[in-house]
Amino acid sequence: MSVKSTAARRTPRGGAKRRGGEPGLVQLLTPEGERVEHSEYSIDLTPEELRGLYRDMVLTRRFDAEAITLQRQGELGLWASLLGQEAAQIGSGRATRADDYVFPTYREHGVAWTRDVDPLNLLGMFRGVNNGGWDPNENNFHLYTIVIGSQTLHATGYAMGVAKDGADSAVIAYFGDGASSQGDVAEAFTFAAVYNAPVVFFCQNNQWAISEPTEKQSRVPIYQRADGFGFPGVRVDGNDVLAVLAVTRAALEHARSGQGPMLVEAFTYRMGAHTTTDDPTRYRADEEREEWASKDPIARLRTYLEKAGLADEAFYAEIDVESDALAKRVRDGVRNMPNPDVMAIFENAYADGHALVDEERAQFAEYLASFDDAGQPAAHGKGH
Amino acid sequence: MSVKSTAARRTPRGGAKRRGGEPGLVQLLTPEGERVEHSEYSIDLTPEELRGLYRDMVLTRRFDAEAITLQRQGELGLWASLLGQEAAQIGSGRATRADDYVFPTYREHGVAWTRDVDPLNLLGMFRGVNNGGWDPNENNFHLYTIVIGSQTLHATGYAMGVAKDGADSAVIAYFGDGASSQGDVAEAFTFAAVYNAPVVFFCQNNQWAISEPTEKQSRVPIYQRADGFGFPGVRVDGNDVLAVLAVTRAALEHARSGQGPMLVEAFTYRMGAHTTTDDPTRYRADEEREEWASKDPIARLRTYLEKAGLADEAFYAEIDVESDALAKRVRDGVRNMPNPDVMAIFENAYADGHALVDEERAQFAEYLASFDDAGQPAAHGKGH
Amino acid sequence: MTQMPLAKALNESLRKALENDPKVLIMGEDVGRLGGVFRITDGLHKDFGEDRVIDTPLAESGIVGTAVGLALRGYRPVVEIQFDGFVFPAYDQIVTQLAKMHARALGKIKLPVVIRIPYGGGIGAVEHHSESPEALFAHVAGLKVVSPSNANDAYWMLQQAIECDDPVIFFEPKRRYWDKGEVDTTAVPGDLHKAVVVQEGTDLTLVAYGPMVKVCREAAAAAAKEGRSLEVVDLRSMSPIDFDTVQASTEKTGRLVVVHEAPVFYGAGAEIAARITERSFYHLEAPVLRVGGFHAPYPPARLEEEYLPGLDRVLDAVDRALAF
Amino acid sequence: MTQMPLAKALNESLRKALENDPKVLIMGEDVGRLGGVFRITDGLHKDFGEDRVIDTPLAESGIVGTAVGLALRGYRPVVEIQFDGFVFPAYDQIVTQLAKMHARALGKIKLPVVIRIPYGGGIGAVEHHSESPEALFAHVAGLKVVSPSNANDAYWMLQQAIECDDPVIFFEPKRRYWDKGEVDTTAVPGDLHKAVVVQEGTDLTLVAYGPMVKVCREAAAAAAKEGRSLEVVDLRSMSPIDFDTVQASTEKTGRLVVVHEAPVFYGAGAEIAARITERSFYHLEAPVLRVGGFHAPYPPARLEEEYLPGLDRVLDAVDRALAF
Ligand SMILES: Cc1ncc(C[n+]2csc(CCOP(=O)(O)OP(=O)(O)O)c2C)c(N)n1
Ligand SMILES: Cc1ncc(C[n+]2csc(CCOP(=O)(O)OP(=O)(O)O)c2C)c(N)n1
Ligand SMILES: [Mg+2]
Ligand SMILES: [Mg+2]
Repeated sequence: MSVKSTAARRTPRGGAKRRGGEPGLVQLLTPEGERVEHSEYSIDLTPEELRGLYRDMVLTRRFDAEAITLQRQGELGLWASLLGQEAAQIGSGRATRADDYVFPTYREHGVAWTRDVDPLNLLGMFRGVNNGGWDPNENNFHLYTIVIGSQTLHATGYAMGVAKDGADSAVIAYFGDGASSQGDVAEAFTFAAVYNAPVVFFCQNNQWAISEPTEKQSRVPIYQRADGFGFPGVRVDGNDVLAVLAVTRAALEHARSGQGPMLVEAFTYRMGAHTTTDDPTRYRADEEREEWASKDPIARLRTYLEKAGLADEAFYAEIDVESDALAKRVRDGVRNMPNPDVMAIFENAYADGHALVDEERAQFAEYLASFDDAGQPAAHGKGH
Repeated sequence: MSVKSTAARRTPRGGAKRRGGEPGLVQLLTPEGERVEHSEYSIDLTPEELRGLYRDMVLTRRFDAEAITLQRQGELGLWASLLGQEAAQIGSGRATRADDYVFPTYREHGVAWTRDVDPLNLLGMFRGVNNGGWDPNENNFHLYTIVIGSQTLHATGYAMGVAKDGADSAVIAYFGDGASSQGDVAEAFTFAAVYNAPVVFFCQNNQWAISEPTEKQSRVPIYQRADGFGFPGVRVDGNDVLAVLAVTRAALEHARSGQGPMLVEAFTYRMGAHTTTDDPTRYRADEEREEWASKDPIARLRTYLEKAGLADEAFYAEIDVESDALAKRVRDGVRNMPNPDVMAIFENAYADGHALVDEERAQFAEYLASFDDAGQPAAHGKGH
Repeated sequence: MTQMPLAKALNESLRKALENDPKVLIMGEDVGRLGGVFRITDGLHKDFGEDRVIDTPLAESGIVGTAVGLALRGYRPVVEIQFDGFVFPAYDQIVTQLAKMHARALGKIKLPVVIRIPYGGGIGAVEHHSESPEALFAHVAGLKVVSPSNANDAYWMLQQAIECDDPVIFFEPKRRYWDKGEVDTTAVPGDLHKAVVVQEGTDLTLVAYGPMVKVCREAAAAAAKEGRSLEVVDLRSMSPIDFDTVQASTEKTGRLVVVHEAPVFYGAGAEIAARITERSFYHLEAPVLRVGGFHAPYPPARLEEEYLPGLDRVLDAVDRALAF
Repeated sequence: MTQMPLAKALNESLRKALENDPKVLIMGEDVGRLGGVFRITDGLHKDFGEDRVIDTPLAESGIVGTAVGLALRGYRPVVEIQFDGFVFPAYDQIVTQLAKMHARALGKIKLPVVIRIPYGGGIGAVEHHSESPEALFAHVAGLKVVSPSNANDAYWMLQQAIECDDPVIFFEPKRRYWDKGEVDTTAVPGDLHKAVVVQEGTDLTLVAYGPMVKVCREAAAAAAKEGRSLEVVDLRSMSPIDFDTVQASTEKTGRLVVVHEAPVFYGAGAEIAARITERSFYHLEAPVLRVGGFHAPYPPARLEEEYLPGLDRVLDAVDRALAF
């Protein structure tokens, strides 16, 4: 693809954003559940679609709560909760098409849900039975990436490949406010712009990188980062599932239609701890959390559904039943998750094999066998 | 320093730039040698100062030409010519104060000149007798950095230290258009903005990164990169020494006065090869070079000096004499540059020593001595 | 003499360094209000302020790169990398800049930067949180690489690393953070790079560092019950390596087993085996054996107990060495 | 059979790969119109277009990171790193992503990415242009590391690396680029990771790879004049290492000297010495000796002739080994 020609193909929207300066949040549903309009982004959903978004968010939150409980019970070693970010994840995930490709961080449980990834798949790495292990190509949902920012380059490369293939699908890369400081993310912006790759950079600004507030990463809103790389950036109310859906749809369409990358900053809040090992009381005030509780993404949509009379009691009751069923399935699934066989240590280090791995595998098997022969158990708790 | 407070201290100039979009080049002297005014940047120099800038540029170019010759003669292993970038380097270098600190790439021979760095110091690494070797603190001019982009972080850290010390000096970091793609440069922007460090990022956009034109690095002008990090960026005619001086002075003053970082993009052109090992005919058209020859920074200033009658023949004649003297000094200096002693291999790997280095040094000395004993010379050309 | 966990000894050591030298700075992700994810910098932000205990943007190359700049300005930055697996974004700045700049300047500038890295497994963590990359730094000239195995060494070696005018990669055995030990804050410490015989023995020498020293001492105790006398050497420094102490012990016992968590392939054990074999060829009753990680990515937590070299694997190597 | 320089053999190999498989891509700085600073990709941009021979932005992490993404999309990127010293900005993507992603996915995805790195000294270059960092990759599980020593291997090993479904770090001996050799484009090549005895001998085994193979053959020739019969093994692969071939040769000659440009400390020689000593303890008449770089930054060009291990230093080690 010629850079010059693509560089020319800059959209009015992009241009508008660039001239526009700080336009404030794109919002279609206020914290009070009022439906409002926006000059550039609109959406028109059927009652069923609206109920679907509500259901997605409730089930995702329930799954997340169950995972926290399982961690407390020792069934999981760690959990990174998405509490508070349901709208940002469901809204953006539901904007993707089956043939789009998603590159998540380690917190995109809601996006995974929209991609029909079995929730149990997500729990393996947190239980410590694997480091991911699902097939990314089954749902076009890449493995969770822990090293901050790395996946934005993978997404960009994948999108470069999509363009080479002449496909009309798009790629979406998730990252956080903290990740915006990583050199890899800036390099991803550069590559995406230069090759006009069909990738949407979706930043969930939950305002915290573990204990560091966003001003330790940037002194201006993160969406503004895009302009200087030559593509549009937009900030959306990340707790407004309708606005997130509308903006992400537009961004993906922007990418699909050959107009190149776009940056979406979903302004949201991490309601819980960074992970189950974190203690937020050490670094942030409760007031902040309470203030954001009033902007809850689920309560907001429910208020709207109720005011607009788009769902009846039966609907909510049914979701409760579904939630309990999901929770039980997750609970049982995790508890019954088998530990990997010890020899799995040597599997999949290489696709085409490696002589040393084979040698070490054989030696270790022999070593383990020596215990059985002698009838003495391996000294557990101390390791082999 | 509190990030919040500093984040607030954003300048109107910065704001103006951010709202302004593409304002075109800041120019005070046209290619035809016409003196023009600019709304935001002005300069008022004495005839002597103007002659000084001319002299700097001519001597720098002569030094550069001499180095190319020395490379052809085999006295240098390599040379990175600054031909065409004299105004960008002399203008910005002359804007610095003695107590400011400079972090160059490998091409800032003109900046070094303005810092009173002995030109011979610059030649050591190109001759292959050392990897730099001068004392950066003697002229507040750091060692040449070859790994693209790295020095922008060193400059930012140094500037953070300046701020901690409460000093009112500033730091300037040089980098190229190609370097603008490196993650390190983006991270330097982030750190400088977050800590409001007194550093000026000076990008010499000479439009080529070896064989790659700038559109392989960015599809928008590089100065625009700054806004999204929260500090002002400005593009200046890099072949206009007056504009470069004015803009860099303003940027350094911006930094010194506690307003934080600023990005200056000097739009110029690499008239020669990337280095003496490069062959530009493989990737760029002669027309381009010729077009830029008409914008030559030295000819431009000379035209102005002559039109304005600010210098007489004696002045030019004197510079010719100076140039020849400089060239001779460089020639003789390089030819007489001694090769380092072989045992220098083991020096300065550590400041506090390292047992293994001591052991290897002793063994190697013994090994070398063994030749003398046997009276046989070391097998040169093959290495030891 | 006071009892404290290794983590607390590091905290006290940093506090002392901040008190002793106004040029000492602490930088890293979450080292401020939070006190670091392992609380090694707990309370320092409160007592020394954000100008000296600096929460940085989330960018390791930026952290080390700006630390280099601060060192050039006369500061002595002590950088925290949150976990072993996250040092790699900074690897370029460490290898091409931090390690080489002193030589590049022919000694005219110094880079007193300490990079603290909690390393190793055994804490049931997710990927990238349990690695032992020390060989990747020890191979690089210009760096010094050390690792304490106990609270007292943690306290003193960190002081010495901070006082050192060379860049020091300081590997902290994270699974030993909570192990208590005597710390003598008044003692005069030995050379930072000197290995120490922590257990006298006559039949075979075990060399280890960081988290594996404890395992080797346990192995020696277990072996003693079977009437085998193992000498245990705490290497403490992986660059430089105190080969003299290892050689002396090996020539005394005639047998050497090197133990580390890091993968054996191209690991520290290879360097020690090669050099000691060259120095003590005729003294060795058996080849130097190595116990360590396999040539595979660090496994998921549920397998690390089997993966990590423990008592049994060390004793198995001892048996094999003694069988020669 | 045609005579060509090693550089040309690489160029022909890349051309063949581009022709054989539409999924093969070439990426890097200046690999397009310029054909790379060493002209290894000369003419490929012209013949295959900018969609397959891609000039990238100046960002190594970005190059490798996007190559990973392209591989996930089904492509087979062949990445060029311009010089050895510039691979480090990409080190994080190589070590934490490229090397581990196949295992992270429990084998469900493959990462067929080749990273070509011109390495080593001897060309009179400035800093960062003469390094030998192979050990820093060989220590990392998930990567394969190879280096050809001659034109025919350059041609075939690069083909095999590109066909391999694992990431391969392909080290090119830059000072041998201009050395001519026979290339048999019709031959059926052996295993990519098999070491080859390139010179039969009986008194001592020299093991080397890449640029040092030539030096070792010269040393063997010189030794022959003194009536000493040296066997020379071209290792070809630093991960995995064909220990069987090295062991067989060592047990035949009883003596082993490993030679490489990279610093000896924590280098490939250490791994080979440790493992062969363990395997062949009773066959060794002398300790395995190592010849290589010193523990110091690569020196300025005017010193590299003295720094680089040459004929004399190899023969000195041979003398020392034979003196045992
Ligand atoms: C390269 C790297 N450095 C450090 C870490 C440790 N770490 C894990 S999550 C995190 C904070 C990430 O913040 P953000 O990007 O905002 O994402 P969030 O956790 O808020 O979703 C850090 C520092 C890491 N995983 N990778
Ligand atoms: C990290 C790194 N990658 C690659 C190189 C090789 N290299 C040297 S100069 C150069 C181009 C630099 O272009 P630019 O930043 O525009 O500076 P200029 O040479 O034009 O002054 C490249 C790719 C390097 N020195 N460092
Ligand atoms: Mg966050
Ligand atoms: Mg340039």
